[in-house]
Amino acid sequence: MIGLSHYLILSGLLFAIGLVGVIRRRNLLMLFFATEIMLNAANIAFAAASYYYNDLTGQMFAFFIIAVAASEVAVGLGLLIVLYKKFGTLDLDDLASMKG
Amino acid sequence: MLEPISVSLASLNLVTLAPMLIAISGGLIILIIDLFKDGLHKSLYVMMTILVLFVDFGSVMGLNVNERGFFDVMLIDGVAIISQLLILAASILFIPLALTSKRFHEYSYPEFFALFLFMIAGFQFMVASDNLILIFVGIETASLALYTLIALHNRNNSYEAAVKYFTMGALAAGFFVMGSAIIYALTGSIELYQVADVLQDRINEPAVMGTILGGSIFLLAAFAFKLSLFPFHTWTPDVYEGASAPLAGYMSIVPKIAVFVVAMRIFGMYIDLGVEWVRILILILAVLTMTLSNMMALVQQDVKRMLAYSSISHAGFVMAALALDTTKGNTGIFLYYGLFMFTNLGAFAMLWISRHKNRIFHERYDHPYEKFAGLVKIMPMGAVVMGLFMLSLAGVPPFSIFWGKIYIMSAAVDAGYIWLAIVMGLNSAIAAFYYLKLIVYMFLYDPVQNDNTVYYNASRPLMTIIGIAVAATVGSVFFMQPLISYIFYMVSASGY
Amino acid sequence: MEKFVYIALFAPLVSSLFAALFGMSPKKTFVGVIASLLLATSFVASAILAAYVVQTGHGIHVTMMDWISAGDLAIPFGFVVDHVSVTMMVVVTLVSTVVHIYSIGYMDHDKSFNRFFSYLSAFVFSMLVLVMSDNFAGLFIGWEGVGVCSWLLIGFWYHKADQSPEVNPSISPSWAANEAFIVNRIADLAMLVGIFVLYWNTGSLQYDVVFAALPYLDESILTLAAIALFIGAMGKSAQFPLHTWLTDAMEGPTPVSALIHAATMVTAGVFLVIRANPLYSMPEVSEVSFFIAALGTFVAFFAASMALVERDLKRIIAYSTLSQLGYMFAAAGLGAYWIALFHLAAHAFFKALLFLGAGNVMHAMHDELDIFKMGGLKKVMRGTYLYMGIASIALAGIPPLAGFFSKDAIIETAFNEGTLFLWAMLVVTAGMTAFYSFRQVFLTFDGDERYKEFDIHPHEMYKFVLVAMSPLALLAIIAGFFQGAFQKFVTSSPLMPDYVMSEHTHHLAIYLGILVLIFAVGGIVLAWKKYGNGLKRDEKCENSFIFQLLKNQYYIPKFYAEFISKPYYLLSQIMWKSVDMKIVDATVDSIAYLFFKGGDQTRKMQTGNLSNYLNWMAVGLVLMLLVAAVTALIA
Amino acid sequence: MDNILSVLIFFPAVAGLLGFVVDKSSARVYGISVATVELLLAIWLWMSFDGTNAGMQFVELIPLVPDFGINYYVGVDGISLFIVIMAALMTLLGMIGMSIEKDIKNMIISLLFLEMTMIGVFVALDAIVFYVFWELSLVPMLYIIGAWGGPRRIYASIKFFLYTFTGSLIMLVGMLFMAYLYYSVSGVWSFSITDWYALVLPVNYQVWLFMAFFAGFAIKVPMFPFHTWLPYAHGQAPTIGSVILAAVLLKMGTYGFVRFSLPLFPDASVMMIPLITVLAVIMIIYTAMVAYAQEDMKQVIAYSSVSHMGVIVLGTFAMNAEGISGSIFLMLSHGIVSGALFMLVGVIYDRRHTKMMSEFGGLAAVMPKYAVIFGIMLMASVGLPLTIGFVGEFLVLLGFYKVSPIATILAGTTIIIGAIYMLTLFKRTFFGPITNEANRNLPDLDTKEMSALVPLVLIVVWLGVYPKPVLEPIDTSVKALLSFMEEKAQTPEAKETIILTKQTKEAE
Amino acid sequence: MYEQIAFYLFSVLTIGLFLVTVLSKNILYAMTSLAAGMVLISGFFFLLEADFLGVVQLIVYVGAVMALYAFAMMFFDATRDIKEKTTNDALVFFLGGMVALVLVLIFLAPVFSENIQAMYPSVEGVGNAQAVGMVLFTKYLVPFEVAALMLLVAMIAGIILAGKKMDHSLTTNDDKVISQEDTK
Repeated sequence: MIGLSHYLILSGLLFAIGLVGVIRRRNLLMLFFATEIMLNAANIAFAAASYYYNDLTGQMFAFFIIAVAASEVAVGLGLLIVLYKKFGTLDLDDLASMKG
Repeated sequence: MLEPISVSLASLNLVTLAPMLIAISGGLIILIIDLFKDGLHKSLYVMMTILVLFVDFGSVMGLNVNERGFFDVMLIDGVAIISQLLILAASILFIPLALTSKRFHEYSYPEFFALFLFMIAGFQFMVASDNLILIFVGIETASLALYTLIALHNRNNSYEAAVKYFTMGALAAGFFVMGSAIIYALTGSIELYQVADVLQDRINEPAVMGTILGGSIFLLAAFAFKLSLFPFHTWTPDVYEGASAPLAGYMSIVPKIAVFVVAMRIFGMYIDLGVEWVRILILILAVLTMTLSNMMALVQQDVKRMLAYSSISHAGFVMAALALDTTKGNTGIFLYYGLFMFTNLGAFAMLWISRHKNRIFHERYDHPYEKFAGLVKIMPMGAVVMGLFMLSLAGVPPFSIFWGKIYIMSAAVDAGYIWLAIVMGLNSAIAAFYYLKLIVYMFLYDPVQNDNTVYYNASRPLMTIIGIAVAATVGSVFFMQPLISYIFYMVSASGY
Repeated sequence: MEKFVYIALFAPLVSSLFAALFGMSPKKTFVGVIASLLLATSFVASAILAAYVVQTGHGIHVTMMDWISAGDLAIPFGFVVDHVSVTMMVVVTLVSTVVHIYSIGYMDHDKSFNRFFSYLSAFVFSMLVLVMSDNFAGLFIGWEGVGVCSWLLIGFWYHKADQSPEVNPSISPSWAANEAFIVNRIADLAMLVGIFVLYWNTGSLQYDVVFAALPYLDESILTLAAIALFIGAMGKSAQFPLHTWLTDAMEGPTPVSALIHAATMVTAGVFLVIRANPLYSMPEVSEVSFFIAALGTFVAFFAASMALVERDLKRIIAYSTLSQLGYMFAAAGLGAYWIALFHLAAHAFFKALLFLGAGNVMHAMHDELDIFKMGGLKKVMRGTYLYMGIASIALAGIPPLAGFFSKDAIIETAFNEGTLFLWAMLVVTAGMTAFYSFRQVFLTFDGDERYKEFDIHPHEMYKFVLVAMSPLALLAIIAGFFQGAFQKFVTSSPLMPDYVMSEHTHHLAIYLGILVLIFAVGGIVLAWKKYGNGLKRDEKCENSFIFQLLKNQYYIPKFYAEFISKPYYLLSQIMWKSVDMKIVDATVDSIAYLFFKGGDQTRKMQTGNLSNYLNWMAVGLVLMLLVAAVTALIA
Repeated sequence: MDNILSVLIFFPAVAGLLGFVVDKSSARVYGISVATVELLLAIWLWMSFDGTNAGMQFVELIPLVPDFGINYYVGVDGISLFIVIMAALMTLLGMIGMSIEKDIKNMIISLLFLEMTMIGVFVALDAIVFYVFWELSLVPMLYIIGAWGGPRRIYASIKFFLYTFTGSLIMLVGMLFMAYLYYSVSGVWSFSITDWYALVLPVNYQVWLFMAFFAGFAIKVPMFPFHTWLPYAHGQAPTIGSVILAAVLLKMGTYGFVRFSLPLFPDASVMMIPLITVLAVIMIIYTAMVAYAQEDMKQVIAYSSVSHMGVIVLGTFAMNAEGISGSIFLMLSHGIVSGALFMLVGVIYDRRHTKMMSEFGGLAAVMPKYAVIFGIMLMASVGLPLTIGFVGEFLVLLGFYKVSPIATILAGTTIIIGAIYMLTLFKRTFFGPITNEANRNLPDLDTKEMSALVPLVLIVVWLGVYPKPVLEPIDTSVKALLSFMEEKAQTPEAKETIILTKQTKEAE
Repeated sequence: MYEQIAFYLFSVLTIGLFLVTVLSKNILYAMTSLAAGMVLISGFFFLLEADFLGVVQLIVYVGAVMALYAFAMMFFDATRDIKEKTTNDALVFFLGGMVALVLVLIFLAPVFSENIQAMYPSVEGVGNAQAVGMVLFTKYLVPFEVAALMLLVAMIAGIILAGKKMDHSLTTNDDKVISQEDTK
């Protein structure tokens, strides 16, 4: 029988994959993909817990996470466009004028 | 089939929503005005924003303590009220800094002011709820607006700052939702009072201890990012440097107040439950933050960056108070930020006044120390005022932050954490060095010869704001009593 | 009578302040005259007081005002004029008056004439405070006061440059002044300790209270107090090993040497022992008293030995002073306080006379002091020759001059106490004394006129100066006859124990006296043989070890310089440059540097690269999660 | 006028603020007038002070933050009265003798603010008010050293600030803990020292609190090994800065011992005597040696200051009226004398722009008045009887002899080694032939300098001959302090060490 | 049984696809696999009887977000292989591995508890969409509206950030230049 833990472990693994993406990626666009993975990992955990507790709150949370993800994409892409216009690149290694 | 639900309007307690609604509608009105007429002067929007915030402030003042509204999603306790008041007060004080004599990009957008108000609404939602969903949505609303405001300064540094902030913020959001998911998986609830109840039962199951801690740590990481605690603080100096000075000053206060409220709600719960490791971790983070950021601030060449590190350090200081989880400690948080607000406002406003369009004194920095060399000879009052702010930041009595410092240190002592109080004291001493460095530059060095005046960007509204900041910084002792008693009352009424 | 106490005490102060008014102006003779008159007034008042004490047999005790009162301590400015102090007062004021008058002549050409009188009168005031005070703290005021005046006066010719010790053993007046002050301070510390001991055990510093409480004190306390006070006395009276300053003090103007470093100040130590005789007479401290006597005897011999080879006129007299102080301590240590006091007084007269005479010589010789360069001066300086002759005879202890009576009594005491070794030493010393004093007289006044080689044209001192010296000469001659009267007078004081020779000694007294006399005359004869007909230098003798040892003052100054002064300076340098700067201060700075360096290192994490920042966040999360996992596993 | 203390505190501050308006050319006269009025007020305070009353007088209490127990609470007793007067006096005389021309207005304003803080520290009866003034005093001093100092002035001023700031922050923790203890016993927050006095603490708490306060005070005094900021500060500071620093600011530390450490922690104070003794004796001997090694006149006096402060600290812990009264009196005398000595060094520095002893020699012939005053101050410094320096030193050593004879003898060497470095200084500077032609035609003291120095000479002699008017009120308060400590002490050692005077015992 | 098969199948697929997203050098592959992974996640939602959520996931993620990314990709001309300096792989996999390990450890615990009473239980016989609607528009109306505000913010942000006005910075240009431009 698939229990809550199965889903949670899956969620954890996906989260770890997302984290790997975030720390590994240098291209900002692809980095954003990785953050989406992390949010989705949490969504699975919410949906699973919601299912096993027979409680709708988890689905609510997942719903709002999706909304947030969408908004973030909008703002994030807006920022990337500005950035791309000025710098002509999305590589974050080129984005280190402020340090120290 | 579902039964139709009848909800009485009274039970919704809509008044709890009033403050946020005011802010939102203010933002909408600005958008609408812009729709009808282009090219209105920024002063109009500044004043409108102030008015909206003023009304908002009034409506918050009118709230009753310890009420819930809207299916218990809204929680108006004392902490929520105080934090909203502080947020609004800070906002009212910061927004006039838009009225510079020189033009800067962001203020040419009416949307700037709308976003500003939406951001405030986001913060207000955040603090006025113990529902993790609303907290999350509030945080994100505010953050998204804030990222945009930073980027609107429209120069290379500000994009870089916005992108850095945004990306790290996205990661932190990931941490937050993961932490919430764990909490939900453990308790079947995302409302903190419920969570606390359930955890109270489950805390004795040794098997889930790791899970409980794990959840708290994801949340801690998320909040540590927002509060800029080590090692999640790395965005702070860069973002402050990239953002305009008023916004940097604003960021060092308002988001932190909001996040502190949430952190207080969440970690206060954990500590109350007896999860001692949360307290220990917070203390470790706080001490590391104070010390390391102080050390980094020592070696900065730019005043704004130095102030960025200093605000990290102050956040660490306050975070330590949070770990105490006593009424006095929590009172200290608000008191500290209430006082820090004025001084930091003043300091950043002084930087803003001295901001040039292009960097004259240093190829990278807007505000290198050299810029302020011999200020006392160029503009004595300016130097004295800036000196006052620096002394206050350093915790020299009787200026405002000193009172916050002793209150928090006293709270630490009361809670039995004398070592913590000593660490705080020693850190203040380290910090004094870099504040002094600026004073030394201003008072003891000779001016670097330069044709441009330092006060390039000064205007009467800015001067007024600085005047207010000076008055509050110097005269703090006279309003300490009402401030402490009010905050203490509010915090203890909320049960923290 | 109280007003005479105040007149006696404050006339010198007034004189000093008056002279100080003109301290920075050019010479004004009237300053000296008025100062001398005021001193004379003081002398007259002292004499009246002395007469009063003689008549009534009891002293006068006045309390002027409170000085220090804190806690239980209450120190007044109180003055007591009793048998002992009135004796001292008379001696001091008399010699002072003479010296003041003398100085008018002696300092004639000095541009700091006025300043000199100011210092000199200030000294007399301090000395009077010292002797008149009714408590130890008041004594200490005077004690330090005379110290300062001595510092000022030794260093009076401050403008002279330092010389190497080979050229001038005293280096320079300012150096000698500092040496005197500092050495005295060493002793003063001990004296303070003595005062503290007495205060904490008797609850007061008043003489009468302290002395009354003595019988109730422990032996250890008494011993400690006695030793501490005596060390204090050793400094002021230049007893071994604190004696070096006295000969160096001869850098000061000669009247100063006469007044301070012969007649009065240096005898303060003896006065202290006499004053504190109830303490030193306690049977519990007999060892200390004996030590005092032994040390005194030793110093008497030791100083006399150095005088044998000295060439500097004033230094010879200084050694003789040292030697005579040894005699006084010997007497005081053996319990013969009145004899000590008597010798003190007698010595004051003839030694002052001797010094003033030396001053005349110096004046005549244009500040030349090497007796090897003098000779035959009696032709040009008859008066001075006479005076110095009288003084030397008195010093040598030839009857019927004062020195014989007083010194003989001391030697007799040593015999009487059964301390035959001391007695023998003192007798031998008496012979040495006679030798060196006449060596000096002969070399100066007799023989060939060596000064001519140096193109010096000596001349006699002013008449009035010579006249002014006459009282001293007179007293040097006749003082001895008053020995009995003096004994009767002084010992009538309740605080002054009598000392009488035992029957046995009394019988032998005449033989003992003759023995001493033989030694004295022997010394004189020897001196005449060697030096009576001019200077004959004996290379072999002068190069012998003993001669060199004596000439170099037993190498003691050298020892002090090499093993105390220099190491102290070097140690100070090390303390400053190595310890203070390199350790203490560097530690503080390195802590600050550590933070600074730490900041430099820590800021490296702030690379500016977003990817690193995200890594840091991940690292932070992982670390915290690990903490959670570990704690959960433990739980 | 019951609120004279507030007037005393805030008059200079208000004057300082108004001083911004005064024109630069007249700033000096303005400053001197204000300081004169302040001194007159201080003397008035003395005149209306009741010397027989051991308690606090002219008490004012205005609640500031009642919830947190912070009050504006000031008062004066025999212990603080004269330090207040001295602070006012030294400020005035310092201003009169000041030779600074550059930015004179800023200097005057800084001095006036400094005066406020100095007086505030000594009359504060609330720990927080005390702390406020204590810390605030650093700021004008930082500016004075940093703006008018020598070549390394910035290093020196920052070192001064940070060092003392660090120590006092630890003291602040101690104060907060003390307040907490008071709260946990009484249920009320209070930072009033007089309230705290009533608190009898367990001995181990006392020890920790003592150490916390010690950190603040010891650095300020400054005690070995925390003293190294002082030579830099003095060495680099302008004359006026050194004068105020030596005369008044250092006294804050020793005053703190008397006001806080002794009455609050009698048992711990007694327990700590060995430690304090060792440090103080090291301070006395070691810094005196270091002073002897100096080449710079000002450094000699700076190190001598440390050495003398060692004697003061020692007296404070004598635990008998003689020692403590002496110690307080010595604070005054050291203030006057070292202030005067720094002024004197300043005089020569103004003329020659060097302070190296090797540059001088034979000055006595060129500048006789200067030499006389220097000589008097030198003698006062080495503790000559009938000068102000003796009374305190004598009483301190006398008092401490009861505690430890050996330590007293070691400490007593101050009269020897003090004489060594001071006389060496004097000899090298004033005696001997004039070797440096630059010195041959130096002008003697002018009217300005004379009018600053002569009053000090008069005080040195007056209080040396007749210290009673000052010593008596001090002694009265000290006796009360001691009997209070004795009553409060718990350990038998403390009861034994604290010695009451016979009068006090009889009164009981 | 079918549930188990579906779970494991979907799990392996999602993990695999997301790994491609994270590790692939080609942005197109990455995006495609991300989209596919999102679809599979909606599969989980359907498995978990969260039908409405599944649908939203499909519409919002696969429909809207992915479309946005696709446009962005075109805008940035990023279809070619991306050259990235990769972070030290050991660090990356250590951190990822540790997080995964700890999370697995955390979730291996008996997280589920029978004692917990659902606050908003799904009612028998009521469709998921209806039940969600019921809760969303009562209890979660405020967050819902705030989400709306958030979207508004995002929209404004997107518009002004991508807008033309950002091309000329008032911040760096001299005021005189700006006013000249204004008068034009």
